[in-house]
Amino acid sequence: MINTHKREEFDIEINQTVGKPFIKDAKFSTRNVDVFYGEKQAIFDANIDIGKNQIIAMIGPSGCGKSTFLRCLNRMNDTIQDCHISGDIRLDGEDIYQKQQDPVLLRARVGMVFQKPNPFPKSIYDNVAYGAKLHGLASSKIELDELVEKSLTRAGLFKEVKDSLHKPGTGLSGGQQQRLCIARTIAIDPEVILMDEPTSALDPIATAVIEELMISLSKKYTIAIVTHSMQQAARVSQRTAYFHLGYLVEVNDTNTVFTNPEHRLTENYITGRFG
Amino acid sequence: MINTHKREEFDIEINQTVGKPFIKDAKFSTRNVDVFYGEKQAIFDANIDIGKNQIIAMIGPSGCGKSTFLRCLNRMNDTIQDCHISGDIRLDGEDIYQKQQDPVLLRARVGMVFQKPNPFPKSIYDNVAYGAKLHGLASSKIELDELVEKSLTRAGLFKEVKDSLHKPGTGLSGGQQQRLCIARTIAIDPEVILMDEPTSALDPIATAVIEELMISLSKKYTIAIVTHSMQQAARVSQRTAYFHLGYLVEVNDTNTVFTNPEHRLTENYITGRFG
Amino acid sequence: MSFGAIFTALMALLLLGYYTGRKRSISLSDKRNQRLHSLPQHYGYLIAFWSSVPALLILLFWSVLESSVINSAIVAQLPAQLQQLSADELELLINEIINLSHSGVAIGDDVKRHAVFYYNALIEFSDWVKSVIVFVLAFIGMFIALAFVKPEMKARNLVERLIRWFMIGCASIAVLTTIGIIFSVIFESIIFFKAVNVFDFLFGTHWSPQEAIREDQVGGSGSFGALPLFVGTLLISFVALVIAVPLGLMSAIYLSEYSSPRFRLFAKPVLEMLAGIPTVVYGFFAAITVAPFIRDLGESLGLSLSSESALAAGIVMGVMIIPFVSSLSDDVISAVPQAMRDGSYAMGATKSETIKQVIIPAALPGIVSGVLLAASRAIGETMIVVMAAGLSANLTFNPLEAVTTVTVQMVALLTGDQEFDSTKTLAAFALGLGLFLTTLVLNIISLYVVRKYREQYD
Amino acid sequence: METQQHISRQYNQELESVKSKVLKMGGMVEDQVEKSISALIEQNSELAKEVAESDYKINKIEVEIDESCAQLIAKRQPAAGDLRLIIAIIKVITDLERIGDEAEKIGRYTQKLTSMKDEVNMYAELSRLGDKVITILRDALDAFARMDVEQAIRIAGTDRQIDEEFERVSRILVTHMMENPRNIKTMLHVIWCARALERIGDHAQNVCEYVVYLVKGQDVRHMELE
Amino acid sequence: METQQHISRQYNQELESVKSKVLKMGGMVEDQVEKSISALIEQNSELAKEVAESDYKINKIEVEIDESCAQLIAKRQPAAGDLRLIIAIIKVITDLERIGDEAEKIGRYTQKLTSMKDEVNMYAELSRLGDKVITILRDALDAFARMDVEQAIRIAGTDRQIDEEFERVSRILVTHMMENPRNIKTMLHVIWCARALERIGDHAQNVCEYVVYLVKGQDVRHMELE
Amino acid sequence: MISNTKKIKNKLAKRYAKEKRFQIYGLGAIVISIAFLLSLLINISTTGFPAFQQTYINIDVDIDSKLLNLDGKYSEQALFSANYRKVINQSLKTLFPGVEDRRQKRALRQLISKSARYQLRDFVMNNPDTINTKQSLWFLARDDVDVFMKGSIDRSLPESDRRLKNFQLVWIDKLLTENRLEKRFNINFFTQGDSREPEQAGIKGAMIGSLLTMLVTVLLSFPIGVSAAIYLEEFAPKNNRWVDIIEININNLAAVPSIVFGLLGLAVFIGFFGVPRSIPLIGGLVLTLMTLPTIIISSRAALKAVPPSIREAALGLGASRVQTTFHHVVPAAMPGILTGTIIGMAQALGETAPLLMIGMVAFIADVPQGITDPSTVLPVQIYLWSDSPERAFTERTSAAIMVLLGFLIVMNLLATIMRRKFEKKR
Ligand SMILES: Nc1ncnc2c1ncn2[C@@H]1O[C@H](COP(=O)(O)OP(=O)(O)OP(=O)(O)O)[C@@H](O)[C@H]1O
Ligand SMILES: Nc1ncnc2c1ncn2[C@@H]1O[C@H](COP(=O)(O)OP(=O)(O)OP(=O)(O)O)[C@@H](O)[C@H]1O
Ligand SMILES: [Mg+2]
Ligand SMILES: [Mg+2]
Ligand SMILES: O=P([O-])([O-])[O-]
Repeated sequence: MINTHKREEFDIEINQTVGKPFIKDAKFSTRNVDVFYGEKQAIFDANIDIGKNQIIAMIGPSGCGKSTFLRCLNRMNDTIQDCHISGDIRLDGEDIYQKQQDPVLLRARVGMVFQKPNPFPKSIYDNVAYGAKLHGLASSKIELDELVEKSLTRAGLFKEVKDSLHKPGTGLSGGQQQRLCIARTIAIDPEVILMDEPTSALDPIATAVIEELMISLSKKYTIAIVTHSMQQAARVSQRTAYFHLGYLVEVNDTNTVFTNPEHRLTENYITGRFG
Repeated sequence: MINTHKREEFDIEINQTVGKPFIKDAKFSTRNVDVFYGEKQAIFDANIDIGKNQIIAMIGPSGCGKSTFLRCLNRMNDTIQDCHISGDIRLDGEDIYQKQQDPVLLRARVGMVFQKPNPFPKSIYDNVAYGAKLHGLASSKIELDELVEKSLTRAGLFKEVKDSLHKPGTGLSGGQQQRLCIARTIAIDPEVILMDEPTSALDPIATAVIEELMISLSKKYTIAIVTHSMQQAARVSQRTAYFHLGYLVEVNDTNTVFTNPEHRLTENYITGRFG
Repeated sequence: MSFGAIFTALMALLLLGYYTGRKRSISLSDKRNQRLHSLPQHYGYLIAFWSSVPALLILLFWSVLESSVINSAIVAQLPAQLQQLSADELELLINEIINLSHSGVAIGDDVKRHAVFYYNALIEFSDWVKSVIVFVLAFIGMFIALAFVKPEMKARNLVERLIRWFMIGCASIAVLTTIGIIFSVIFESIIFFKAVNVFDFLFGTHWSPQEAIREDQVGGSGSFGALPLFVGTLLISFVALVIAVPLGLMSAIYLSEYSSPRFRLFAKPVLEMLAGIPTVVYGFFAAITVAPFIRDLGESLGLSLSSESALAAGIVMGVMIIPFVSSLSDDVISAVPQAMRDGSYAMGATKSETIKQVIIPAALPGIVSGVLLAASRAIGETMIVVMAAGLSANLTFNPLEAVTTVTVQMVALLTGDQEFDSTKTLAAFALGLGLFLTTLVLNIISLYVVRKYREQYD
Repeated sequence: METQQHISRQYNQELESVKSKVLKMGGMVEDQVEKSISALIEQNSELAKEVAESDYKINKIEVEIDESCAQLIAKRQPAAGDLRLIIAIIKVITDLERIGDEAEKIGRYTQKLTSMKDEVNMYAELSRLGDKVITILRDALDAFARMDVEQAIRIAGTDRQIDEEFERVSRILVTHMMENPRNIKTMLHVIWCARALERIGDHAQNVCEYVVYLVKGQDVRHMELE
Repeated sequence: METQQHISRQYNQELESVKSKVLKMGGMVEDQVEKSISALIEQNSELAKEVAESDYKINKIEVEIDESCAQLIAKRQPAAGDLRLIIAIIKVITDLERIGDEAEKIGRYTQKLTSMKDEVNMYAELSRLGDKVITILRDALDAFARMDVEQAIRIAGTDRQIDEEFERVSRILVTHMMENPRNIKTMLHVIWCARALERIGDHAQNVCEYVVYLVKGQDVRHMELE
Repeated sequence: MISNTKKIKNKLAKRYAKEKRFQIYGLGAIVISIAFLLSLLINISTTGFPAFQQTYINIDVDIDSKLLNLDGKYSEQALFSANYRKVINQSLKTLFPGVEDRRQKRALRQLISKSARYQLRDFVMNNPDTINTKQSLWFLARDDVDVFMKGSIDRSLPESDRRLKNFQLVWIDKLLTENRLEKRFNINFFTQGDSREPEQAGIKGAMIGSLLTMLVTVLLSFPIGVSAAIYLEEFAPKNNRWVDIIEININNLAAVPSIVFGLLGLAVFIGFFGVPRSIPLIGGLVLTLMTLPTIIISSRAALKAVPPSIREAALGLGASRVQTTFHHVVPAAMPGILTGTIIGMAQALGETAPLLMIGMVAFIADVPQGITDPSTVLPVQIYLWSDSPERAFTERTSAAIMVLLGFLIVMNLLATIMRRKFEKKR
């Protein structure tokens, strides 16, 4: 079935990912990952490594499976009824889909930031402290205060909100909310941060601020972002992965992808030609 | 009050619109238009001409009053409770805010296409025929059929839907829906089409199709579009107006605005600098 | 002509008006070669309106007033000694006359026969005048309106103005209702409070409208201390809430967060059925099954329970209001955006942590308003307590004892064959006022609470 | 790369129009160079004048193309192949303009030469150089039009022949100068022309290099092409 | 124009880094030109060799800057001033690279000249030309660095002086050649050097024109600057 | 310092245990609620089912014209007022000869329903040629016999605690052995009005009363409620004093106890306008006022749920406010409006308290013919019967409840179907 699919739809074969999908010193590595929603296959045989302290961007036309793939990485797909995953996804060499793996623990290690900023309807402080309280990371109020301040500072938000820590987080502007969500995520000190179109609900100014933040966070964290804006991918990421109808077509250095992609489908997408 | 406002916020004075706000042979011309929402002034002294069979793009940061201004042109602001407009807006030299002007008739002459495609929950046919029925434009079923076909064809949608004219319009894809909305608007043969961010809910491919359509429609209609995408403004329009905090800062040929704007605020916005 | 016939004729006129209006507008537009301002049917609607509605209103007005005018006319021509009769007797007499007239049988004494004759004449005359006025008005309306039809006439705007006034009228009925409620309870209550001191009523601990305790009590035949009733009401409502809130809330949580879609598909309508069951059914169930069951249960535990304990009524009422809590909570919980859940799961929270710490706080305003709604239901609920709670006004906080409630007493006082203005009847209105005010206050509190929470997190 | 159309027809058209303008410019430049060489060899002062006075057209079209490229970048956010095309165009037209300048120079020197009336039968010697230069220029433009990397690489290699030819011509000219010191000034003009021809060859080589960059995405300037 | 910062600090940095690379390239080119001139005038074959062999660095930095510009366009969708800056940079560095080439040429000819050992005391004559060229180049780069249109226009005007000086030098050289036909070959090398210096002046003028385009958005190439 | 991961791991088991408990509480709540509902339904239906059957007694009747006091005149008038009681008593006597004791005689007569004579009358009037013949006829049994036949009277109880005495049991046994006792489908239950005699009591009167009341309610409340909702949602100016007052009123009325509406009806319609008590017109008016807030609020919610983009689209095409509303907004909101209306109607159908206030609680045996005839309604009938001590009334109460619930279920199904249909059309 897959073969005919390839023939008919692409003219070009997508036998395997072109470019440099594999690297040394990978944080995440996925091998032969297939994802199904019920009968429907959303991801076909994805093989890719995600490097430590790097930003990798995932781009591709709508519905090509970027979000699906991203959500495999912290098992957020578990919450979807009929979503099945096969293949091998390893975080630091450890299979995250094995029986003993606890998704709660995994998600504490692999944080996620969503498309629309979704602060909890609590105070700014409580938003950031939420994860720490949940996991019992801070043993005292002072420790917690410190953690909150540190996280907010690292998310570049502390200055703006330090006088209103106990005001509701929902009262912030969109960009501030998104930074609050990032602060909340880094408060539990994850190793990886996944971001699914984190700026598509934001205006250009807020977007620029978040992009800066991503770049500075990438010194400490491994970041994978899904974005619809090719320019954003070009701006923030070191590596870029191009998805097409569920296939991982090309993974390459961002500079290469944007000036000289290897695969014709990538080129077509990047230059705005008919897919 | 206005003066202090200018001093404090801009460093630069916005005394009057720079560039070429006025042209000969204008379809619309506005003079000294102020718009208030209750106490709050949203548009300050806007003076601009909109040329016949041209596309004019309105750009500017969020909340600068683009939509407000656009909606003044077909009195859609009438539906907002506490919105007051002063100044002079003329369509073909006729004051559209004078007492005798019926907003319903005005809106038949000045059509509008919205940000989110909003087809009626009716069949495709009925969507397009609605306006004609409303204004009694077709005297027979045959005439109506012709009108529907002509409008759909002109909106570049007929081929795609000719076999499903009686299926619901809401079943179409986003881009098709937006073209349906355009078809619906041109079915009543307006003189001007206003578009408020008509592609911001669409994916890039659908966007490109709509942009093509706008350009081809501009041969027959006068089009004013509000867009957040500077590139879109650059692509489709002949003239561009830049709004800033309610002021109409610059109106100029699009090529000029995007390569060599006159006002520093325009330049800052176009190049992504701090406003 | 009878009412029905006139009405039918008017409806026919309405249709006629529509078609002529439509036609005339089209032909005028053709003749003058002028575009119509509005669509032809708008002209049709307009003519249809003027040719029937004013006439219809007159007809209704006439019909409502007709009987009282005629009755007083009949009374006026009765012999003087008959006019001296009491109002009730007069009414009986008039009814008899009307019945005689309808039956068409000429029996009875001279006076009555005369009256019947007079009555028939009046009716005939009234019918005749009514028909003439109505039809003249209808035709005048139609022709004047037709004369106004011109292509440039803003028919649509006029029609729309009419529609708008009709809708304003409909919306205003709510205000009339409230005014009606207030007026219907306030006057009677004022009379009642003239007889019974307000403080005695509010804080008196003894309620027995049947017998007089003090000889010198003015106008009354019993004592009207309503405190036990209000306490009883609150006691039963409290029991009900104790049952309904945890069950309803937990059900809502389970249904919206945990259950499989199939279970939900089955369980949700079943729970909602609880709200659809008429209260009289609950009352019956409480009286026939639950109360004896609880009494037996109590006896087997060595407690002596009345078979009309507050507990039985409260439990059944609690079950009844479960859906108010669960349905509203379910709605607000489902309305909490998925993004919120995703946010929490992505932080490594378990489901129950997410629910307890994120979803419930987010949904709290809605839940609170659901609970308050349920509470006001409980307080105003009548049939369950009428059937399952007793009539004995005990001032107690013990749910195992029999208590009575405001609504029970209202029913008891008003369903007998008392005279309309006896103190007992009036007491019911005073209780109604108290009930109305209590729920009003509860309502205001709920609005306030909801608004306060909303302001904080939205 | 050209088989697939842009989703935006407008974009396609704009790109095509720029490309065709570049080809038109190439044609004009080629024409100028041919004319200047025949004017030089045939000592046709009319033609020389025409060449010298037509250069403004090439300048104009260069500015025009630059403008269009700027517009394209501003409007369309070109990436990958499209971006390389635009950058290559911006670069190529500088070279083409310079070629035009060189042709103009030849025209001017030819005008001077015809007015000098010195009998310096050197022009025949130049004709071989001229032929070679025209060939390489034509081939380079051809490679650009067809985006033909193979040909571009091949052509770029032939520039060395031109340099050698120039060396040969200039040696001959030096000998002539030594022999007829009175004609030195005239000869110098001839040498300037030869020099200009050699420069045209260099610029043609640059065009070829941009073709490689355009298609392969590799910048091969200042490297040995192989 | 430079007072306001981009919202994206990264973008700012990238633009700044390209600009500073261009300035660095300018510095390198200036250095090369200076060195080549002193090598020529002082007949310093060491220095000449150094110049001839350092050109590759300039070539390398040109390719680098081109690459960065392509990246910037792909990533940032520059518009208005930023776009003009990038286009100007793409254009300017071609000129700078050519200047480097000319310097290299001077270096090579100087090497040859020193090996010829012909006594042609012409170098002093060249020093005035050299000074002028260095001044105009330095000023042009300065105008570019400071985006100073006034200065750019003024400098572009001084190119005519260089052309005159070149005319003067070449007349002198022709006279010399006529006087010493044996030295013609050497003289020709000197003349090539002078010619190279003159071209450097032309390129410097181009740089000035781009500064005007950059700041004013007007393309003033091939027009009389005023 | 321990690493984050380890810290988190240590706490996990406890957190999962909490999770499990929470889930169990939730499921428990549902199970309890459903169990209550089931016990209610089962209880009602087990008590109510027997009411759909009725015991009949077979007697050989000697239709003797003399006993009938006919004097040979067989006119209708005469047949109507003939003495059928005597005939039946005589026939009973022949069936059980030897019952002499007056007390026992009375007990014997009480085996059979008081209505037997009317049954016989109807039979004779329809078949006048049967006079002076012997006919074997089936008559309604008394409720006690009926109850006994359905097994609800325990023979083993001491006689004093029983409704049926020993000798009555003997007779019944005799009748049984002679096959003179039979249970049949209780058609009377659906074709008769209320009665003091349980075996005769039916719900037709209450059903028609309910129907008429609902008719009045729906005809008034639907147009008024929907118009009001449309006005408030689509047309009402914001920041208008009058509109604010209307809104506050509606919200408040929604929570006013239903019994208060009864007071309103009592004071205004009956007290002030002097309309007669107990008629469906008043019931309908009161229920209209009571359901209006429900309909208005749910209709407003449905209207509010119509995306504003639809309105903008229509306005942008040059439709007026009214056209926009009636062409697009109302059709789109129709499913919600209809469901709201039906729910309101269901509420009204089950409503009792306010109707008690306006006198619909009176005993009315006749089936109402129009909206101005005195009548009762189903829930009130249920209330009335539930107050009656006879075991047979308890049975009938449950049966009436089953009928009422049946109507409610049908209405809810209707709501669901309508909503589906509308949604498909969209
Ligand atoms: N819960 C789901 N059930 C069934 N199919 C799904 C589900 N979620 C996604 N899909 C399908 O899987 C495919 C990939 O979806 P996914 O959301 O990953 O795409 P995406 O690349 O993120 O698109 P977008 O850019 O629009 O977010 C799509 O075809 C989509 O229709
Ligand atoms: N209905 C309203 N009532 C009060 N203020 C309003 C209303 N609509 C808009 N405004 C205010 O008027 C100003 C201009 O709004 P407008 O919607 O015209 O901006 P815009 O340029 O279209 O922004 P965007 O790009 O976000 O659509 C904003 O400050 C906004 O807050
Ligand atoms: Mg996605
Ligand atoms: Mg807007
Ligand atoms: O065009 P050039 O100055 O390099 O000869």
